[in-house]
Amino acid sequence: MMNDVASVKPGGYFMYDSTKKLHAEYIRPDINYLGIPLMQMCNENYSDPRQRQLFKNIIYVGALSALLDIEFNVFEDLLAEQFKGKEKLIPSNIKALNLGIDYVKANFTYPLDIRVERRNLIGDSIMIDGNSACGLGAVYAGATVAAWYPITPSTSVVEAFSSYADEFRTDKITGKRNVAIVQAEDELAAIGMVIGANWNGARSFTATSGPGLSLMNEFLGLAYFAEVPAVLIDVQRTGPSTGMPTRTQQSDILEAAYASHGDTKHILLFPATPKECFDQTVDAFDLAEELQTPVIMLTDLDLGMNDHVSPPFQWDDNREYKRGKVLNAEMLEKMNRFGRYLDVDNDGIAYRTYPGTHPSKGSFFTRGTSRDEYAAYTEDGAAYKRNVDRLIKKWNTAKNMVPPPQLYQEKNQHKYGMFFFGTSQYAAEEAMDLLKEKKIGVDSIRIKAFPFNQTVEDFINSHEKVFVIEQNRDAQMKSLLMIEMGANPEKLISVLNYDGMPITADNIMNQISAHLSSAPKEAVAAI
Amino acid sequence: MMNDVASVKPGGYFMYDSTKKLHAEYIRPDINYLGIPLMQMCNENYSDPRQRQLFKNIIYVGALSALLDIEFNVFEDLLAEQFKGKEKLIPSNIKALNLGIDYVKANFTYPLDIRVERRNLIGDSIMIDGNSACGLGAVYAGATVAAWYPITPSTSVVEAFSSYADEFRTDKITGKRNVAIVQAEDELAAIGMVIGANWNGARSFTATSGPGLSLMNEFLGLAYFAEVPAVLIDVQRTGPSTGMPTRTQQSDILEAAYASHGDTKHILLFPATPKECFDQTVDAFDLAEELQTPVIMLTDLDLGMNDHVSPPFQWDDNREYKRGKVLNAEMLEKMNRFGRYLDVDNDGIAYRTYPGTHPSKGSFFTRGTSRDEYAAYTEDGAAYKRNVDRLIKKWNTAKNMVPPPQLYQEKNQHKYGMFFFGTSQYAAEEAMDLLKEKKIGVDSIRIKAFPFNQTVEDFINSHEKVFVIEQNRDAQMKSLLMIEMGANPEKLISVLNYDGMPITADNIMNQISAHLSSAPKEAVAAI
Amino acid sequence: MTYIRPKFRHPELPKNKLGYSVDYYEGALSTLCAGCGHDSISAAIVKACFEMNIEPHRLAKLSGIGCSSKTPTYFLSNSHGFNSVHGRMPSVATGANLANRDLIYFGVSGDGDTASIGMGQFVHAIRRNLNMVYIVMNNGCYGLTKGQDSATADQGSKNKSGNVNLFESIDLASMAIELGATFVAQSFSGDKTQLLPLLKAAMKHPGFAFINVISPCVTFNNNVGSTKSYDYVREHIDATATVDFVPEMAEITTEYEEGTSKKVKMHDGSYIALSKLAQGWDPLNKLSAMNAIYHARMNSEFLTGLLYVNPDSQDLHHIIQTTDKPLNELTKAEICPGSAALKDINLGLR
Amino acid sequence: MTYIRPKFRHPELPKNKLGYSVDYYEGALSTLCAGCGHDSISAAIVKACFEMNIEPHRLAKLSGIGCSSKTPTYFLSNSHGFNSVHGRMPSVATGANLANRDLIYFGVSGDGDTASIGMGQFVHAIRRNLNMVYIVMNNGCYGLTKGQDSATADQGSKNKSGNVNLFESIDLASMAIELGATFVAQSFSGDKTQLLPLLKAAMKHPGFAFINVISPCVTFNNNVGSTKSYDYVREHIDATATVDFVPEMAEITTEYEEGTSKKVKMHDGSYIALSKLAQGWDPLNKLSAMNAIYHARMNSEFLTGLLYVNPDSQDLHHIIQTTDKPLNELTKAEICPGSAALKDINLGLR
Ligand SMILES: Cc1ncc(C[n+]2csc(CCOP(=O)(O)OP(=O)(O)O)c2C)c(N)n1
Ligand SMILES: Cc1ncc(C[n+]2csc(CCOP(=O)(O)OP(=O)(O)O)c2C)c(N)n1
Ligand code: SF4
Ligand code: SF4
Ligand SMILES: [Mg+2]
Ligand SMILES: [Mg+2]
Repeated sequence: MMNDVASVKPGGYFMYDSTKKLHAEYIRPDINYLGIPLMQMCNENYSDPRQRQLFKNIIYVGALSALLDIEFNVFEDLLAEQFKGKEKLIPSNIKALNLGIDYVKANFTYPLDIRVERRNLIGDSIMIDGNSACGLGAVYAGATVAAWYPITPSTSVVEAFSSYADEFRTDKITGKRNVAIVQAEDELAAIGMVIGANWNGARSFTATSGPGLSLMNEFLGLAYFAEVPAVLIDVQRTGPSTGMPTRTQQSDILEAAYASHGDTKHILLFPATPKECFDQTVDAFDLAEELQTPVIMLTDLDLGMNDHVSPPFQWDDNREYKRGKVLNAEMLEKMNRFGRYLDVDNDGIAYRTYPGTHPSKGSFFTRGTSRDEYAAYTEDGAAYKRNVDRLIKKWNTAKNMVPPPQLYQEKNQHKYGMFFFGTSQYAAEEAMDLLKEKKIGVDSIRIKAFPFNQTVEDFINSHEKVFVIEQNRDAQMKSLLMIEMGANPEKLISVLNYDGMPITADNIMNQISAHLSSAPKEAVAAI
Repeated sequence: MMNDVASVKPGGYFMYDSTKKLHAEYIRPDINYLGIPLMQMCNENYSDPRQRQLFKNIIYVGALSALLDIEFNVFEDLLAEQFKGKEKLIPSNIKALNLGIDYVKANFTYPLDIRVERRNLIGDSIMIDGNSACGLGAVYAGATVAAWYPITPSTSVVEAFSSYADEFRTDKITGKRNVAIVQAEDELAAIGMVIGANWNGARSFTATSGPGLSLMNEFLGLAYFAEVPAVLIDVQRTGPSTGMPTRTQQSDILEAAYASHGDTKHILLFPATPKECFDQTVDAFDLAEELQTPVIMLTDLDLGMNDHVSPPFQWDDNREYKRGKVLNAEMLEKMNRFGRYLDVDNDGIAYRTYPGTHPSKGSFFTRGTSRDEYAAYTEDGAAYKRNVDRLIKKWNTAKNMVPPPQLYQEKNQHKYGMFFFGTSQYAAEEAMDLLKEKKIGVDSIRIKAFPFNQTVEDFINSHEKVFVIEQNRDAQMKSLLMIEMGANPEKLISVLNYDGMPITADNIMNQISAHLSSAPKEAVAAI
Repeated sequence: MTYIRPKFRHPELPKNKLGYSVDYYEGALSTLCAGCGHDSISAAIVKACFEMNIEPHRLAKLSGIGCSSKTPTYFLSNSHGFNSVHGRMPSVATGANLANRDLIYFGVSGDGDTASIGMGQFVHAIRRNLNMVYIVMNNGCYGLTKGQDSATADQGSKNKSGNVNLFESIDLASMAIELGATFVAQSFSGDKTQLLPLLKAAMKHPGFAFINVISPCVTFNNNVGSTKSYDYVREHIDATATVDFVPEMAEITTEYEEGTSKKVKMHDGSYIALSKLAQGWDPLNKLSAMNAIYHARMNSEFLTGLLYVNPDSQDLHHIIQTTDKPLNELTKAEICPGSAALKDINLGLR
Repeated sequence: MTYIRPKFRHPELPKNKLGYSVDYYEGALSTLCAGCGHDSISAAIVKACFEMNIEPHRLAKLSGIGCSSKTPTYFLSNSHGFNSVHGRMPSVATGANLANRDLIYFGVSGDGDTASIGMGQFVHAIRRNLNMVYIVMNNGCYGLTKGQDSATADQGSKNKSGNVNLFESIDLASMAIELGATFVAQSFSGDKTQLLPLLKAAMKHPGFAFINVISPCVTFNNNVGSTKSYDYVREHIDATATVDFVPEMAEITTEYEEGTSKKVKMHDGSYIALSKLAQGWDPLNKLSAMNAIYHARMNSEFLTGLLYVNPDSQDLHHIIQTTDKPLNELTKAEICPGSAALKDINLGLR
């Protein structure tokens, strides 16, 4: 509780259960206290211990609503939604709400000077959670096969995909669907199905969270090495292990980037808003097929499960799906000898064929073992090396295909840079304003993908220090910057938050200004 | 074949199948050619196509033996060993050998000036493969539970453990064993069993290779976060995916170091010789129990499966097993309140208890979810943070517990350093001599463990450039140096080999001298 | 959050032979939904351990992930617990058991945890005849992740979102028998009278004792369409056999009439008495058990009781001939061959 | 290394209806040990595809890892192949099948690949009634990793190192039947007469067609102690039923006398004729199949033939109601809702 008290801004309010008297140590002179005897009210009104526990929260919400002047019918709507099919539970909840409201009315001057008001300031913006946006994106991307295994907080991705498919992919008369959705027996099977479907020419994806990603390691290595497209949406939660499944974090970055043993690396996408979830899901399928490799989208619990205000979705009807280098029967017919792993175009990307295309040309063996350019098994070191070197060439090709970063200034002009990605955007943008107020000038970049391109490299190079904002303990994104671009670690100052809550602007601002005031000025200048 | 011809040293010999005439492009004036019509001989002597293929190799070996003057009974012994139980196959093999020998005798001046001779120059050294050494080490370490799933090239680790256990852990009268060895249904189960056994106070380990390591990711994260000891021997082979199962590589480093989602990292050991396999296996159990975390030993196919000359094994009978901070009934009895995750000693390592210790004290719940100091489930961000910060403290404690690196000089004195680990030692030590001949002075360090300690940091800091020798494509060890020590990437020059064959001294020497002659001298000096 | 149950209880609660009252066997206050079948099973476990005079610290409770897998927190707070990862409890239990054969291993799993992600480990724990109790709290759905169908959901039943399950369900009991399990029972969370003796018998069984307990999820699987709902099961339950566990130390005659009951001698000398409510029932005969399950299934009935037991069961330690002393108690002297032996080994490798 | 088979063969080889001779169905020269049972099965597959006039490119061959899983290289070189990872072929096959329901999916696995690491995926492919042929080349050992016992190794049999297998073996066929598989057959690699019609019937079966083929490993499992060795099987084989597959297009009466044979109508209109060599045999009855397997097992006999078939089998696509057109052929117009629909969605989210 000490932390709670400490976190109140001067002049703010601290609401607490006044059943027991507040210890003196919790009293701050600069804040207002609102005591409500929650426990006592529960004990008076309910006999069952479980009910006492449950309704405490509801009474609290009721009290809050009176204090902040929230419209009562908002709660009624919410309750009706929550208890659909169990309507008999609604009245008891309404009663609890009213207990809270009545207490406030009887004991405080209400509402407070801070209010919650219905406004209309967001123009044509929409409110939606990132998972639904991913699901919808997959529909627009033309995904036809989804395989998944339930896990918080990713479950609603495929559930959204499925309900949009009910609407847009189901023949109203026959009930037949232009889509196949399978709840797999586990995540190993889910990613296996995705690989099988993509191998066979269908756009296919899965969604999971950390533990599922860990289980997919072996298969992801196969897809990388055998060069089979796959789309995977990882909605990150607080790790390690089962961690805090209902809290957010950005801590699957290293695991995703280098999933699987051996020299393996994967394309990553980092959406920040529901609109980007939608757009990048579509991009992910294009990239996976063009690059013939897995693409992992890293969203997080905060973005995935919570509603966010977002620009409306857009779709260009002229946009064609980029299916990559796939030979059809006609092309094969004209060819002399098909080499599945020949680097014909000198970009590291070879041509593939779908099973069933041509009676006598284009068949090949897909495998996780080493092979020559014609897909024949080999243990020849030179052939092996040609193959994995080509994969690096493909990786370099990818750098200019993935979504470029967003720069917040036309020209980098300050000594310091701020680097962030994903949902840190919300806090980082706010922090820019706070820093400006403090007269700390920073340039900013938000990356949307891995591998990094030249713009990212230029950004790092043109600043003395770059604050790398991430929501994990181990500075995983900073690791990628060093590994992949050889960025000098001394330049990269980590701004971290990893307690399971989304990072805040204050936090960013404080960490940055603390660093700047503590760093010996001379040392900085000398770099 | 072009590569084969190119790889012959001037003055060397090139032996080939002369059934067809050698193309002109393969002819080098500076080497000797030995043509033997292998195919033709096979066709003349065998009718079955499979036999023709199989015996070609044996004829070749026969020819070689005559040319190099290898004692014939060495082959007889080998054949007898190979075909134990199938003795009827021996004569046909002997016949094939003789075909080769006779051809040489009839057509060449033999033996050549290069010979294979029985010598006795290795003193009390022994010849053994690394896997057997690991298996024996596990016996001496007091491992009592082994769970594994067969995979090349790690299979013989547990097989060796098992046969040593037949000898040393089996009651000669009852046949009962002081050990439990289970062939699991897969690698997920194998590591699960290891975790269960260690949780319950038995020293337990598994051995696997890349694909198995990938499958173990989820469980390794659990062991890290729930703080359960585990020992895992990963005998690396050429990846990614199934890769080249019969070729060597050092490419599971990143996967092992950060196995599992979330902020997870693991202790790694890098043995270079069979003796180190033995010693480090024992160390691994001590470290795992003292640090209550997984310890992954990274050997490789070359070390694991091939016989190597090694110093003899040694055991100090006074060496006690370091079982770490485990409370027994007596200690618990004296305690007030037991807190499984309390950092009592301020080293990040908390006290644990085994199930069954005390009737009313010391029980706790082991879990992959977040918890407080008393092992109770919590979603409190502050408690979560305290816990994962303690894990970092433990990590720092580990730095001074793992085997320190080996320095090849008393004082670092040169501008350049050479950094290597594992089986690169053989080639690297040879390369030191070659470089000395070329008057290129380098200091050298061989690391044996991750995380790195101060000596490693000092080594990097005291050199202008450090050549990091590794047997993988992506410079994975260099990545660890940057991530964990903030080493400046510009300083770290990769010397890589990843074609599946062990790296050679020539290769190292060439890469280093090429770099030094190409690097602009001024730039180097300016650093 | 885990609620701490108020510690002070009625001081005159009856005590068992060890001098513990039943509350000594309880756990933290459950955070499951009110009415969840899983809580009833936890209560039965508490009672069974109390009545069997089990030292809580000599029992280890293990689970995977799911609402069901949370329950070990809600019973036996004096036992060590291990809440592992989803579907992988059997392997952790195997390792634990190998390390110390002297504890009782009590595994709790869910139908998702066992029949989907955990299928492979379940099958192989059976094959090894691991000495443990393995309970599946079977609600035909994924409670924790909000109600998706599991592989044991009956074909044709509806889940919360109103979707009909299209796949044939996996019958864990008949599968276990087919795979050679040595103790297979079924029950219903609401039927404590039956559950209690089954739990006791399972804990005494020297091998893999599997109990598949239908345990309705009140939140996601209590709609009319679901055959795992409370009302449905209550109506369609078909108790073919009641079990009466009789520890040898205090043998009592069964309550059932001669001719309707069958005694099975357990490995440790105790008896299980089965009353044959179904025709042609032989708990020692695999095929008759399978037949009975099939026929019940065809009539949409759920067969409960001890379906099959192999009284000659030999557990994993017997099979691989582990020494009698728990491996985690062996001393260095017992397991380290020492320097002299190593010298010989070195000699052999010259 | 893969040997390329010399391409030119006898020009007068008989041709099938498509104009292909049998060599068109062959693959690369096998690198398996001479005499390996797996090669015989490959040969039978080549013959079956030739005789059934299959367009090789309309068939996809999938496998896991193992000697058995290498065999797809050794047949049908004009088919696409996918050698996936160990034990996970079923999921890859599921995805492939979902993407294009019009190809034939031919899966090859080993007993290690299926009964150990692949158990979960095997069970769930059965449960989904995936339309594929699933062959286990069953040698009771891990051939590729040099002869460790697999989970189908018979209890009491010896492996190469002379160790006796201590665990009960998993009977994949009876397990598959128990789990609701719609086509379950067993055979022996050395018995091409029986294997051929079984393969044909399996390829015609609209659902999961499982064939468990005993296939001796000459290198690691041909010692006297092993019940999977060639000699042992030859002596103990008990062919309860021979199958004669009769495609409807050219119906011929079976060679077997009335009364000893039973015709089963397949979903696509073709028939399987079973001659009842075993007493009381009913291939449509699960329980009788299970009984027969049990009894044979008790007599250490291996029951071969088509053990069980469900003529009403409906595959995964039927269950989840996928559209008839292969999903991988759907065009943007058929699957992308377009910008107008998106505007409506946006409106709904204000
Ligand atoms: C690897 C992994 N995948 C998915 C999950 C998410 N998850 C948690 S519990 C559960 C299913 C629970 O179902 P069941 O075992 O039947 O337990 P119940 O909640 O119904 O009692 C799932 C899918 C997880 N924790 N780990
Ligand atoms: C994840 C993983 N674990 C282990 C292996 C090693 N491995 C390859 S094949 C095989 C078993 C093969 O046995 P089976 O499936 O019976 O095939 P067989 O060789 O007997 O035909 C094993 C364990 C692997 N390739 N991948
Ligand atoms: S969701 Fe269902 S299974 Fe989970 S606690 Fe609630 S009632 Fe029980
Ligand atoms: S090892 Fe056995 S299974 Fe493998 S190819 Fe040889 S005979 Fe066949
Ligand atoms: Mg359930
Ligand atoms: Mg096999």
